[in-house]
Amino acid sequence: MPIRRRRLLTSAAAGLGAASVGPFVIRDLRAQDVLKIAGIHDTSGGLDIYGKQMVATMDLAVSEINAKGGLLGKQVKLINYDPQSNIQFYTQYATEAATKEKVAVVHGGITSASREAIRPLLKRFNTLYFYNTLYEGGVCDRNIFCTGSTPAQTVEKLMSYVMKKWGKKVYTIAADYNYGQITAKWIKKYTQDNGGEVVATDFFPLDVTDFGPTIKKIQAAKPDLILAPLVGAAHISFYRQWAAAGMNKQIPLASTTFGNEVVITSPEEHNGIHVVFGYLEGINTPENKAFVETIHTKYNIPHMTELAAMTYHGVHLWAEGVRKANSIDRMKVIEALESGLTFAGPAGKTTLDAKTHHNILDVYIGEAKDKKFVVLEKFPVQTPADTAAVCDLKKNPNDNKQYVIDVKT
Amino acid sequence: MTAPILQTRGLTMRFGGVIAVNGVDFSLQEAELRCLIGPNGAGKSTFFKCLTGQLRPSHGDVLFRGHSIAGSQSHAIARHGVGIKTQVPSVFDGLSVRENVWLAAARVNPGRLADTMTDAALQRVGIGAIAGRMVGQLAHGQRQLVELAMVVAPEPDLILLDEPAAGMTDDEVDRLVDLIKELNKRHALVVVEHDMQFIRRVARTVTVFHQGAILVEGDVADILVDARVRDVYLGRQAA
Amino acid sequence: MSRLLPVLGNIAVLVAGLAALFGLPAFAETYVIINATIFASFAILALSLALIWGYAGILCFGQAAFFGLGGYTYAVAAINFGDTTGAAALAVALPALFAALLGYFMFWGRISDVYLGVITLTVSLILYRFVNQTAGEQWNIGEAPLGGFNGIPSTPILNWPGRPGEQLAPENIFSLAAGLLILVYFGCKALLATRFGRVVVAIRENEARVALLGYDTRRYKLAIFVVGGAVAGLSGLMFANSVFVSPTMFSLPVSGQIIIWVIIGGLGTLIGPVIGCILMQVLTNWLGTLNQVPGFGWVDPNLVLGVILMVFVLLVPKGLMALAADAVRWVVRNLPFPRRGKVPEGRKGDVRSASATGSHLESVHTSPFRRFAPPSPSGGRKSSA
Amino acid sequence: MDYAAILALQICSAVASLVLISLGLAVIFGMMRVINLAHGEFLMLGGYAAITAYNNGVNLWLAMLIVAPLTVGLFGIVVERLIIRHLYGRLIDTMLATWGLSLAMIGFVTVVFGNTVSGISAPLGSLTIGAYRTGAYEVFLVLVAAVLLVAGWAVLRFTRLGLIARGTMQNAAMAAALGVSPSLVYAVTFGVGAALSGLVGGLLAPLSGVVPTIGAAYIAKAFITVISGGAAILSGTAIASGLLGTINTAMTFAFTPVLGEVALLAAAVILLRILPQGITGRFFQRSL
Repeated sequence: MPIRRRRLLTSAAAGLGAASVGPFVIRDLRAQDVLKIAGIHDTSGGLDIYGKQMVATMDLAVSEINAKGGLLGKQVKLINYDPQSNIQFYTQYATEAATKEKVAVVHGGITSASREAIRPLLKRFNTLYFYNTLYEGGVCDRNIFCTGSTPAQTVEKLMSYVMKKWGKKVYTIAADYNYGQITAKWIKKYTQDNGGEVVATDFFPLDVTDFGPTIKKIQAAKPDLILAPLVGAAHISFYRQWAAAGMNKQIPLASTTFGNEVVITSPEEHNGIHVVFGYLEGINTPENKAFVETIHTKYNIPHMTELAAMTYHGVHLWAEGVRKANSIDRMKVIEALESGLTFAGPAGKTTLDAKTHHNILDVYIGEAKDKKFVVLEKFPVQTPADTAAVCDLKKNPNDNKQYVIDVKT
Repeated sequence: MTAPILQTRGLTMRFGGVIAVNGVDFSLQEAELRCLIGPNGAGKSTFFKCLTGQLRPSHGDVLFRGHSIAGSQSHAIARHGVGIKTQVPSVFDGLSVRENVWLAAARVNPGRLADTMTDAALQRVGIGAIAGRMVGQLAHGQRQLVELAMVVAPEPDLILLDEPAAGMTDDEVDRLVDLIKELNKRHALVVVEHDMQFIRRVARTVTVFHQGAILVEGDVADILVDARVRDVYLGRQAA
Repeated sequence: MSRLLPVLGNIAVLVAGLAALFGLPAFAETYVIINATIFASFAILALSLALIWGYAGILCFGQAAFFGLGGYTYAVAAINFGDTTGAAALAVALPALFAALLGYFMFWGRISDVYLGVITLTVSLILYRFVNQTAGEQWNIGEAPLGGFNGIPSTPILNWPGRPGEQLAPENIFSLAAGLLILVYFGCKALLATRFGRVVVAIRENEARVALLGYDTRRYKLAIFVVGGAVAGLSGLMFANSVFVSPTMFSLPVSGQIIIWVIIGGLGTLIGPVIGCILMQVLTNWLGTLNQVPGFGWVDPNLVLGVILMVFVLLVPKGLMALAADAVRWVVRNLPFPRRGKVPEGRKGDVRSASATGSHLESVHTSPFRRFAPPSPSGGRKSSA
Repeated sequence: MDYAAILALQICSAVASLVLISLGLAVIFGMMRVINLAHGEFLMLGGYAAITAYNNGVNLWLAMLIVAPLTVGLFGIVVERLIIRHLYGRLIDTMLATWGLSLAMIGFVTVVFGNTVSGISAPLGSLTIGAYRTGAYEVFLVLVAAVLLVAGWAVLRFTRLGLIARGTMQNAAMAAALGVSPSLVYAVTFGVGAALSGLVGGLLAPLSGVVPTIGAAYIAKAFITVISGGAAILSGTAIASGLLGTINTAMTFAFTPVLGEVALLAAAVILLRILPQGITGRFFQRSL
């Protein structure tokens, strides 16, 4: 109790902004005996559909680690922050986690914007950072590990698979932001590599819900297949309107982002859509089945995406690093993680690549079927070739930026 | 005869199908005092609004010292030296009496001079005692006086008063009559009023409005016994 | 006594401001300083709307447009120039210029009330839509990519004037933001005390009368609108230095949140919106950590904010400052010891409206007594005869 | 030729969609001079009501056409009693209060339903026009918009209720003169406006799905359309929707969806500059 009172006094003396945290967070008083880590995921606001499942898998991973006796003889304590889908709070919470709670590692960030908001901060405060979301690739910074898949890992496999199956004329409709723009370029590249042609590419801001005009434009262009890296709740309307026009029976569709949408849309709307991810719930292994069962029942999460699974992998990979380094010292853990550490889990075997700090992972092509994904084909051990083209942290350990990968088409 | 300070030629204001002011030819000499009477809806207030730029006349012209001001913005007309007290007191409720009057004085006079002019206007209208009160909390008659002080403070050449005596106590009306007479020594005035007692006390020449047009114009004594005026105005009011 | 109150109030604000300015960097932890920097930059934003809405009666539903423009101007210019000093100046100048154009467009078209709100809202939406779709390379301005939805994460931090590369430390950024906040606050006070300021307040009270006195109200409204735009731009600049620029700076929730701060703090005051802003920031910040407290996981920030806003509009329409003033007065009136000279009954009302913040020009002009007034197309917080 | 037909259909569809999302707001604004910023959330609530009813075994059409408007209409009456009633004549205050309501509704629905709710597929299948296919449901919505406009006109023109409503639009005291208490008129108006929003929310659910934040996608457009249209409920909304919807679709087809959206917004700004009281503030003043 005395500790807590002193805290209150100092924060009151600090004046401005003191009440922002402090007394309301129930703290473990045996502060010396726990090892704190932080998760920053949006569990309210527009992104909460992803944030909630990431918090669940992170919590599961931490409780598994603790059940086995914790790390370095200490229990791991997880501090969750909810930035409410607002970039500003990412900045505030990352600073708080790093300087006030002095956590050993921060996992979190969903959009690239949120990652780029906290990456420089965490580097400045010497706090290790794991970003567990699939994204456009190109981040090159020794303080961050990116465990999600990037377009070169997924789009290549998907394009050759679907073009073999459906045809050579591709129409791309992509979300209008970095991820969509870059993924559209990769789609164009691999379409051409497979001897096909992208007849048109349309970009949609994330809040567009009316796709009527586009659906008519697509019909005028008569493509063999649609590639749809669409993102977010508003874009789900596309799949509904596409099906309502009866087009889902006419022109097949593949996506690099159609994940949780499978729960929200109906089978008539989504059956047959092909996807590619570093993880699918339909992966048929005992580990995965147990994992899915726990998350569904214990955490009441209806469906998991790659983001949730890679968060789980990310936490375990970090724990492996700490065990190997036998320390939570940032540089020692980074060096341990760079030694080719692996974690085999629900998504298969994942290995951190020392040169790029990205994940070497198994990639799965799946098909949406009755609110689930069926795995059609597995492509093991895919390397992050896109990021590797611009980033070599072995050679340039002080690199610190996100490269825009120049896709040659 | 010298050039008039204010003249309108065929001034017309139409709202949709309603003609509120209909081809009015009106003329006012420098330093003249004119009273405007007429039944409710005769178009007096609309006439004032056309003169001060609050409404843009549909047809016709308004000349101020030979200079056309029809359709000019309110502020531009005010800058020519036209001040108006509107029918419903138009004042700043959230400000003090002094601030109200100061704003009027400060438009024409910079710095300290504005303060002096403000005090002078407050004294002249006789509201120096309530200078610190918020206007929003004053009685109707007092608000009328505040607006009067605002009109007087910048010393305009032409003063338009729309029902200045409404809501005033007898004492206040007495002071108003004196004030109007005093103002008339240097300024031209047009006064709209319903109170015939009041008209008798201040008026020399009276113009009668009826259905948007000038019915008759003449000496106050003649007008008040005019049968037509009685019919449209006094008669109707009696009924 | 009544002349002393505003002076005391100003001194109190100044002391509190200076205490934060010098106390925080010396004693507080980094995260408090970073939070406080964000609060200070938002407080400047709150002042920009407090000025044009609370004093000039111009309800701008798109104040975020100037905020975002300030941030983006700074980021793009700083990336291209290398040195940030010129970029900082531009970040204030460009929003001011934009406000001048928009203000000319609106005020010379005699647009007011809700229509003005719709136009400002729409303009901010256009900017939001535009910036949101600039992810492609064709939208690079010089060296600077606009970045679309993701914004410009590599927004450079201010450097010492003339010494590119020597960035300000977080403590310096905080001192700058807090210093600017104090400066803007007293700048607004001074501005409102001038003839210009008084005319602006008079326009809020009764625009037609101001025009009939011979003032060209459009020019005054335009001028105060430009000042508001410049102040919002300044706030955007400081925000860019404490977070980074992204299209959400232009978004409806940001515009809305400024309005909430002003309403909660008190329309027609300057200190109220600053306090409202800081309180709301602290509250939302706290809500984000609530899910760690067992039993509070269901509290949704939107739910809490929405209820607070409704409660204030319905029950505390004059805002916290007036509420606090009422409370103080109640305590004073019920003090057990006798006072020298009683307030005469007739003057009570006088005291009520004038002393909410200590100055006549700051009087709060919302009337809680108009509850059942008939609907009118203009309505709002302006009084009508 | 097919392309021209499909383009025309698309324009009709865009116009109808603006009419639908604006109508509830327009009724409340036209009659009461109240801007309901929770309008988007009323639509959202309609969507949730329809989907929840459908998932509990209610017939889809019943859920969309009866359950949704009834639920939201009743909710609207409660809101009017608790909040709006105290703020009449204070346009800005009602906007702020209803905006608070909108945030609270988003929060509340998120707490109750979470951010994930399974949608409904659009009924009626698809239509073939030459080489093109389009959702029959889209055409159905165009018809609904037309029916609502015509029905609204008929009610206002020919019924006693319409007489009272027209009276209130011109002058609130008129309702009292007709022997109806204005307070009742307002409660009913708000209820009808809310019910319309609920109906539309239910009808749009199969196309756009529902999430708690879906209202944000509608409110700005509805707000802009209603204000551009001016005070006349039906003609204002119809004309403004026609103009803005056509501009939007034309620009979308010619260029990109973003440009279509920006063109819509820019057109509204220019419109308001030229006609500061909205289209029906200048023209067609006597229309409904």
